[in-house]
Amino acid sequence: MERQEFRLGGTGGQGLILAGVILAEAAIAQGLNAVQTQSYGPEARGGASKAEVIIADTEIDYPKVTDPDVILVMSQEAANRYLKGVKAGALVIVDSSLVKQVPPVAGRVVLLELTRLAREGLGREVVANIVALGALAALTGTVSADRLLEATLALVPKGTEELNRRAVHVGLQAGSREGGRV
Amino acid sequence: MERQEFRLGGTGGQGLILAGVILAEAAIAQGLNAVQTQSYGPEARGGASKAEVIIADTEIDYPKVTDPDVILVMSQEAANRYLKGVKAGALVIVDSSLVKQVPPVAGRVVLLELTRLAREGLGREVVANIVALGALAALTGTVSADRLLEATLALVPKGTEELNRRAVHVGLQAGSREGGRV
Amino acid sequence: MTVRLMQGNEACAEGAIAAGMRFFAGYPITPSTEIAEALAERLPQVGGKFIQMEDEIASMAAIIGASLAGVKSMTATSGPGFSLKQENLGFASFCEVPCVVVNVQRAGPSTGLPTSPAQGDVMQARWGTHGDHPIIALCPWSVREAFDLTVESFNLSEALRIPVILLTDEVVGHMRERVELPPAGELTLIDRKRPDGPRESYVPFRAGSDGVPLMADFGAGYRYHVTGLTHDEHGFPVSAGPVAGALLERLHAKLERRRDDLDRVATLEMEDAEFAVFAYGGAARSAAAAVRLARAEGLRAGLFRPQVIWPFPDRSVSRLAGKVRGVLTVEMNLGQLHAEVQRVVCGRVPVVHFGRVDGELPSPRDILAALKEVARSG
Amino acid sequence: MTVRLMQGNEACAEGAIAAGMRFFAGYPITPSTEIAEALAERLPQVGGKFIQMEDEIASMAAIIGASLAGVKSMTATSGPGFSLKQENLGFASFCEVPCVVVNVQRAGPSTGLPTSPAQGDVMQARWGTHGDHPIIALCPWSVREAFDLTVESFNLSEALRIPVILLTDEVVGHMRERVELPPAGELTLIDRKRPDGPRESYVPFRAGSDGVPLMADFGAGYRYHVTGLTHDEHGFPVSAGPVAGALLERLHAKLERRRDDLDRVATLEMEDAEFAVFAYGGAARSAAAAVRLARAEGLRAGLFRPQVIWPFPDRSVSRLAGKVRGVLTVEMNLGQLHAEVQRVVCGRVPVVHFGRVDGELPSPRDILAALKEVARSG
Amino acid sequence: MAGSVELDPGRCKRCDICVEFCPKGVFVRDGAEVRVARPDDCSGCLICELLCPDHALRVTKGGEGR
Amino acid sequence: MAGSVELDPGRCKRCDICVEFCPKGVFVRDGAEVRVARPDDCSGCLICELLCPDHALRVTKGGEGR
Amino acid sequence: MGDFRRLYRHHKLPTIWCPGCGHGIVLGAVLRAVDEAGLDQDKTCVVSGIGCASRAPGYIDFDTLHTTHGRALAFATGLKLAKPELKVIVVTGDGDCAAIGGNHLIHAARRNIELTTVVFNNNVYGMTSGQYSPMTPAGKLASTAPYGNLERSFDLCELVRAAGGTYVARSTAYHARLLKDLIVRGLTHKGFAFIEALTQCPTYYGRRNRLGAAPDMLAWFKENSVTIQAADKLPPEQLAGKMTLGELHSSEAPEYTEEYAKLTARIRGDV
Amino acid sequence: MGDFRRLYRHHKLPTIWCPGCGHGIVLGAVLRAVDEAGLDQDKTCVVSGIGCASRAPGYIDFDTLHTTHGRALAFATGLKLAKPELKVIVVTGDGDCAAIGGNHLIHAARRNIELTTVVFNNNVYGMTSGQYSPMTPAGKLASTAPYGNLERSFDLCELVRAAGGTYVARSTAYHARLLKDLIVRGLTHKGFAFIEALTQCPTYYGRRNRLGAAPDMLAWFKENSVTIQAADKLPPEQLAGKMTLGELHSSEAPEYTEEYAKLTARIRGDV
Ligand SMILES: Cc1ncc(C[n+]2csc(CCOP(=O)(O)OP(=O)(O)O)c2C)c(N)n1
Ligand SMILES: Cc1ncc(C[n+]2csc(CCOP(=O)(O)OP(=O)(O)O)c2C)c(N)n1
Ligand code: SF4
Ligand code: SF4
Ligand code: SF4
Ligand code: SF4
Ligand code: SF4
Ligand code: SF4
Ligand SMILES: [Mg+2]
Ligand SMILES: [Mg+2]
Repeated sequence: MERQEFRLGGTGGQGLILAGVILAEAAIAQGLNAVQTQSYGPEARGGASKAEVIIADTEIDYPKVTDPDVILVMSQEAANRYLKGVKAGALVIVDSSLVKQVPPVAGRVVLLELTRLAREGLGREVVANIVALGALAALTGTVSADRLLEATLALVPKGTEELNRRAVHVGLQAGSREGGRV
Repeated sequence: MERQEFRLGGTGGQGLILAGVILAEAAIAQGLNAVQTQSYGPEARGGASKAEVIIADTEIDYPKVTDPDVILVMSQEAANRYLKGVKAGALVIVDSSLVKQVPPVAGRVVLLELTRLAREGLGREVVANIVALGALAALTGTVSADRLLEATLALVPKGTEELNRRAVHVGLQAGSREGGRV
Repeated sequence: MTVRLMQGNEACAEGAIAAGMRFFAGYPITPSTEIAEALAERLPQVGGKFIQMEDEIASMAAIIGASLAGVKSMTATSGPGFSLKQENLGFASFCEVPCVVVNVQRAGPSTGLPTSPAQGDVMQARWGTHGDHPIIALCPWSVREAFDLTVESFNLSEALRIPVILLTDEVVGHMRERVELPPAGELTLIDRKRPDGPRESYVPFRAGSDGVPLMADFGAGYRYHVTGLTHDEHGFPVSAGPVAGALLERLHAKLERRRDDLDRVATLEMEDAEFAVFAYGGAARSAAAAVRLARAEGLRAGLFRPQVIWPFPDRSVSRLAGKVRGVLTVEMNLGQLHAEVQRVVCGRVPVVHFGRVDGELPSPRDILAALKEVARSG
Repeated sequence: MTVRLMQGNEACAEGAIAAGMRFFAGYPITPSTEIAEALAERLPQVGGKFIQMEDEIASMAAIIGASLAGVKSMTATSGPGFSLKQENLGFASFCEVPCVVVNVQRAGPSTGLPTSPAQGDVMQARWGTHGDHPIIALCPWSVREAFDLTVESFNLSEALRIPVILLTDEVVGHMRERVELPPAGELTLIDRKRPDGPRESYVPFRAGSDGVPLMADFGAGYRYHVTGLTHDEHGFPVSAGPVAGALLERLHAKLERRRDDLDRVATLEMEDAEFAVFAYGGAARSAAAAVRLARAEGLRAGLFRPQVIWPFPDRSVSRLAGKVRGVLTVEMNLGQLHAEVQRVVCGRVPVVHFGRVDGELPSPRDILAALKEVARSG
Repeated sequence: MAGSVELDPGRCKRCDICVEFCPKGVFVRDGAEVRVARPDDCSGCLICELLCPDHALRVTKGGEGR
Repeated sequence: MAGSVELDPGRCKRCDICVEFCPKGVFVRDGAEVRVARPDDCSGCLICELLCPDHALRVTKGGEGR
Repeated sequence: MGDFRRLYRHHKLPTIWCPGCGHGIVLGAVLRAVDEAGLDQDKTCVVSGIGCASRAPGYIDFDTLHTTHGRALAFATGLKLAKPELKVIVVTGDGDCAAIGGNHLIHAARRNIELTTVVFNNNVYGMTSGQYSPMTPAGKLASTAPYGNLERSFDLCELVRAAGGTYVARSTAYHARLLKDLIVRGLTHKGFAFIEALTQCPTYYGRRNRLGAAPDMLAWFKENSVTIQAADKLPPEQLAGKMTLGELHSSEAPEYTEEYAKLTARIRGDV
Repeated sequence: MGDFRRLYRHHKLPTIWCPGCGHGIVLGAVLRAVDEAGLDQDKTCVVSGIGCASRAPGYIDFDTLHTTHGRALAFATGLKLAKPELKVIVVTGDGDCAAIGGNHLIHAARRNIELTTVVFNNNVYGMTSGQYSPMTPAGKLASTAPYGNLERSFDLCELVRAAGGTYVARSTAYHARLLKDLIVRGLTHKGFAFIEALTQCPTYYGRRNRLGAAPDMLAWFKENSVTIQAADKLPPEQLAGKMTLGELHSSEAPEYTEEYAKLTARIRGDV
């Protein structure tokens, strides 16, 4: 497998860093190599939040994403910032319950109401990040549904396993509906 | 005038650093160049105390005494430490009320009961340093009696001028009795 | 051992525990805090002690106190806290108290960019405290190496009775990577040498043939004195003079005689390299990628990556100067080790600096461009 | 003005007052305390403020606060206190707050030999705080120069909005010498440039053509923000990226563009010298005597004495390397500026170090012996 | 003594403090938003303004504003 | 209950504390020295030993020492 | 007394603070107090250290100084002494002023230098994501106290009083009006004035200790405190575990910069 | 209980202290107390900072640690927590513990960690030749207060109590026996024990303020202090300006290293 670059952007509190960690764990469980990094806005508190994951079956030197293959944006600000210059052929997943204006992009754009799905389908907005992961797995096939589920359950807070299991499934379904590979 | 090196050694509290400063001030008032330095024992408190003065009519680069022309010792420890290797021709002034054993030295040794003179002649042991200066001035002629007296009065604590004036005179006399040049 | 995703800071905490560290005192600061947080949880589990002190000065003091009690000790911080630790770090160096100080570098000066990487504390790691003191500093470039070099920091610290600085950066500290940690039994661990003779014959600061004195635990009955004043072999204050000079010289000789062992450089594609990229820590990740890009374009480049940066690997760098046609130094600073490379290379080949101080990791492409520039002129 | 015997520390205090310093905050420490003591007496007489703070960290903080109020400010300390001041010194450098920090060096590391001289904090003066920060450091060698360079420290600090370190040592600080001070009216004094336009057009960290922004006093109605976070021209925090990088680059460019002016070296007998003794501060006194001894023996030696040591006088040293057959560096440390000289000389002529770290001033005879050695091999 | 309250949605961070502490129930939580639902019930007591952490509320005492 | 007191001149720094505070006047200042002048008057009260800053005095309670 | 709203730097809002963070409430009280006390905006400086609380000066329109962690009072001391005609306000966090900055706090109190200090006490290090502070009660959870805090917390007001502070008061974010009143009195006090403002950090302290959302934490302040006036009338059993709010201490003592001015006048023969 | 004299490092005597310096009296009281409390010499460590007072450990025969200025309590905290079976005594000066070290003092008190702290308070920085300290009374002269000290001094005992110290006592060099008794009690106290020992610096504080020689200064202590027991019986006018000596505060609270031990036992399932 070639080096694949993922960028997950949104705001602090949405759990995107956790999502990145789960994605990387799932990849490792699948026998791949993975590096996860993150960055914050000017402040530690609030503001923009970004997680990046690189997955490959070789050594990963440079740990940052330069030319993402997959981009998830979960805020308008993230959409404005990260969709510029996206390469043709990239997959762009947009949480359309939060992003109202999608800038023009070269890649394949998939609009999903992730936050609404979480709030209305699962009763808790906070699992939108996990819904997003499910969709991303379905759409890319980089990690399998099983590994993703295992990694999720291992990393979410105790007592929230059932909620998150459902969130993964909601995401997988949403992704599949959009032509996911799983 | 050639570079002349003075070393004044004793214990903390005897006022030898003040004596060094007065000597240097007197030299400057006389139009000479002077550098005064000092050193302490391992501690800032108590223990040995040493003041050095270099007087010359040229620039003084190296500010420390290497080969003293005049040595004053006011404690047994100072005598033991500073009289080793004194050059022939050096003048060695010993406070014989405090130094009981004078090690063999190459220089010219003058024994004076400086502390006793201060205690008994002036009623205050603390002015032994000034008595010593008077003697030193008389014995070396490097600074004149007038300049020495002026410098002393300018530098001693207010209210002690009279006592110190007498101390200078007691010293000058003691020095002259031993063949001083003044 | 199992393969897992681990953060650099966590690997450092685990490495410390694997090395036998059982006392940690710290004060939170981004981007090092995860080390303290991991150890707050882990240390009580293994019978160790974790304490959050009132500031970094106190943290540094506390680990010295703990180390004197015989316990391997560590603290972790970042720029501003590292500046505050300097006075007591000097005490540890001068009194030969083993301990490990982790500095996860962030962009400075001052409060700077707390969540962004930099390598601006490299010279400070060498010269941050007053007086001529000896020090060792190591720079890991990966999560696995954060673990390994933490263990090695303790080993060097104990063997040489010297504080060791593990100088990581926000990239390595916050990055999560796939790692496979060595089983506990496979690690070589070094403990300080302790006296076992009678109290009367123990001279606490008299060195053996390796230049390192035996170190008694406080409470072990040796009843000796430790002071930050210049001291004699018995540990008591002395004045200026030969004994004072001898102490300083012995402290530096401890490292000097180990100079070869401490000259630790990892390389990549250096066998036939015509141009070397000199880089360490997080920046070396970019440099490695740049080397691969260069090779792909037919440029014979290699990566020269010191793992121990202090003492500076003079010998290896000097040999390097004899082998390549040019050196590109890549750092997230304005050229701190660059000046050292220049000093050692001594004009034999061109040494060019590529620095970045805007809080971002240099990109492989930018490094490649700089490398081509070196190749063109070299 | 009258000729008098004056101590180096006193000359520093008087120099500061002559330069217009009206705020001093300090914490006592040997061998710098006489500066504080003199100013405790003198400042109230001239309408200035003296405060003894609870520690050195607070002292450094207080002078920054006072300087922001528009008052020229200073602190004085020695090794251990200098280590403690580092964090806030970085703040002053990064926020461009003019101030002068005097370090009267004593022998270290740690508590060391509090009453003995050394030059062990030379590299610390450059690199003691975290992050890549710019700094200026001056080294006087005499009582008169302690006065002059204190005045100059304020001038540079105000002109460039940068903290300046006056790096003296116990020899210069405690020595009393005959001095003739210049009449107050004859001194050239520089004050920071202040804005006088309307508040709306004041951009507190936007630099003019000299790279130095105008500085408003707190309380003057400009109502601006000062932060140790990486900031934009308006003084407010920014993220990693070009603005962050630009700030750091401007801060260094301030000095870079003045590099020639800051390259200040005094010489003695250098006109026809074949061998140079590189020395500064107290050690240069011995070096000067050694040069005279050498000349007396027919050896064509000269003294090369930088007065500004940071930024390092690269240009002068480089020219020197082209002129002489060898350089002997004399320092009361293990070779701190020696390494800089090596870097700049770059192998063109031999550079040999003569260091002394036992708390004693090197003797002219020992230096002469070392110089002859250089001459023999050079 | 009635009051009137304005909410600046650009500043509001939807913390629900005003919703919980307004004695008159003037505010409501509406999905992701906090809104002034019953403006006319406002008594001008200022509690919401004092407790809003984000300077998003402005209360005008009866008469003053309108 | 009598006592006996020894003064170690190698440690004594001649501060006069014992001279001033011994209730029995056992010590005297003698030029540059401090001496035990009236050893037999010592009551063994220990005051001098407790107040000597230089560990130069040793009091033995009556009977114990002699 | 104008509109306190003019005192914000509006173009810097919204703050970086989390939704529901009490710091914004305390800052509002500070600005209302500045306005009510009738301070000259151009002659008022606000100094802080490092932490979420210490970001406050960035949002308000004075000469503002965001210094290093724990050192605000030391910077402020220099500023005030150098130019005593300035009104200097210090805003700080519990970590900033009670942990690393504890020494400067007690010494500023001892000197009785006229600095009005408002500590935003949220019982946690917010900025660095939730470690315990010297104000975290024993037993509470924090990221560095995963098994419950083993340390005891300070009674900061008591500490400042014992150190020599001449005006000491406490309120909470819930009691915002009282808080404002206390700050007004602090601002007009001659000497070191210290106001402890209890405030909520829902993100770390609240979440980890399951104290609910911001409104719940505010309600907790309401239920677990009494004013000093009320406390005087209540039986001890009803006071147990409650915080006392109000002006806890007020006394007169020479103010440092005034003493300095007198000294200067004396020496220079102006008097 | 043996002869306390065995606890000196005799080959290191005489001390560097000036003639008449009260530090030697206080040190004598410490050693008598250690002896009387029956401490194991091999398991007792003495930690100090920097200053004349802090030179004390060099003269006594334990594991001794002479650290950096102001930091003794922080070093001691690490030592004690790492090896709680050690008895750790801290000796420090007023500058060392109340000026630069004030923060470590209040935090050690807050944690209630078992360290017996004896401060040799001579109201001055002796080692550096007589600058004022936070314990120099207002108005007194010092080398950095040539016009009289403008600052107020701490009531250190009150400060430590307010910070959480559970044993707080005061005596003077003149009251050497009381001092010894108070240290004995401090040594057996479970928790942070703080003993302020007023002592004379004839060389700087005494000379500059014309307080006479060492015996005069000791006499001053005698005349200007009352024990807390006596104070209870005296009318206020007779108490004015007098220092109160004795055990000023003693209470029980969880000791930090014991709490830590309990935590470890709990987590590791030993209990
Ligand atoms: C010298 C130094 N140490 C540590 C830090 C990291 N740090 C930043 S803010 C903070 C704690 C802030 O706590 P508090 O003052 O209570 O403010 P809050 O964020 O809770 O409002 C710490 C430890 C730092 N910036 N500088
Ligand atoms: C960091 C630091 N600052 C300052 C000093 C200088 N210094 C040494 S001792 C001392 C004061 C000591 O006063 P105190 O603790 O009261 O002890 P005393 O000498 O009066 O017994 C000072 C300021 C130092 N050694 N280290
Ligand atoms: S209190 Fe303020 S920020 Fe919170 S919901 Fe209401 S208006 Fe919005
Ligand atoms: S002013 Fe009072 S009544 Fe009106 S909205 Fe605010 S809280 Fe409700
Ligand atoms: S008290 Fe001790 S030191 Fe002082 S004079 Fe008496 S014996 Fe000597
Ligand atoms: S024991 Fe008492 S009576 Fe005897 S010498 Fe000492 S003080 Fe005097
Ligand atoms: S972390 Fe806590 S203190 Fe900081 S902004 Fe968020 S809620 Fe406020
Ligand atoms: S200076 Fe003062 S405190 Fe220091 S030894 Fe002398 S008398 Fe004692
Ligand atoms: Mg807080
Ligand atoms: Mg003292």
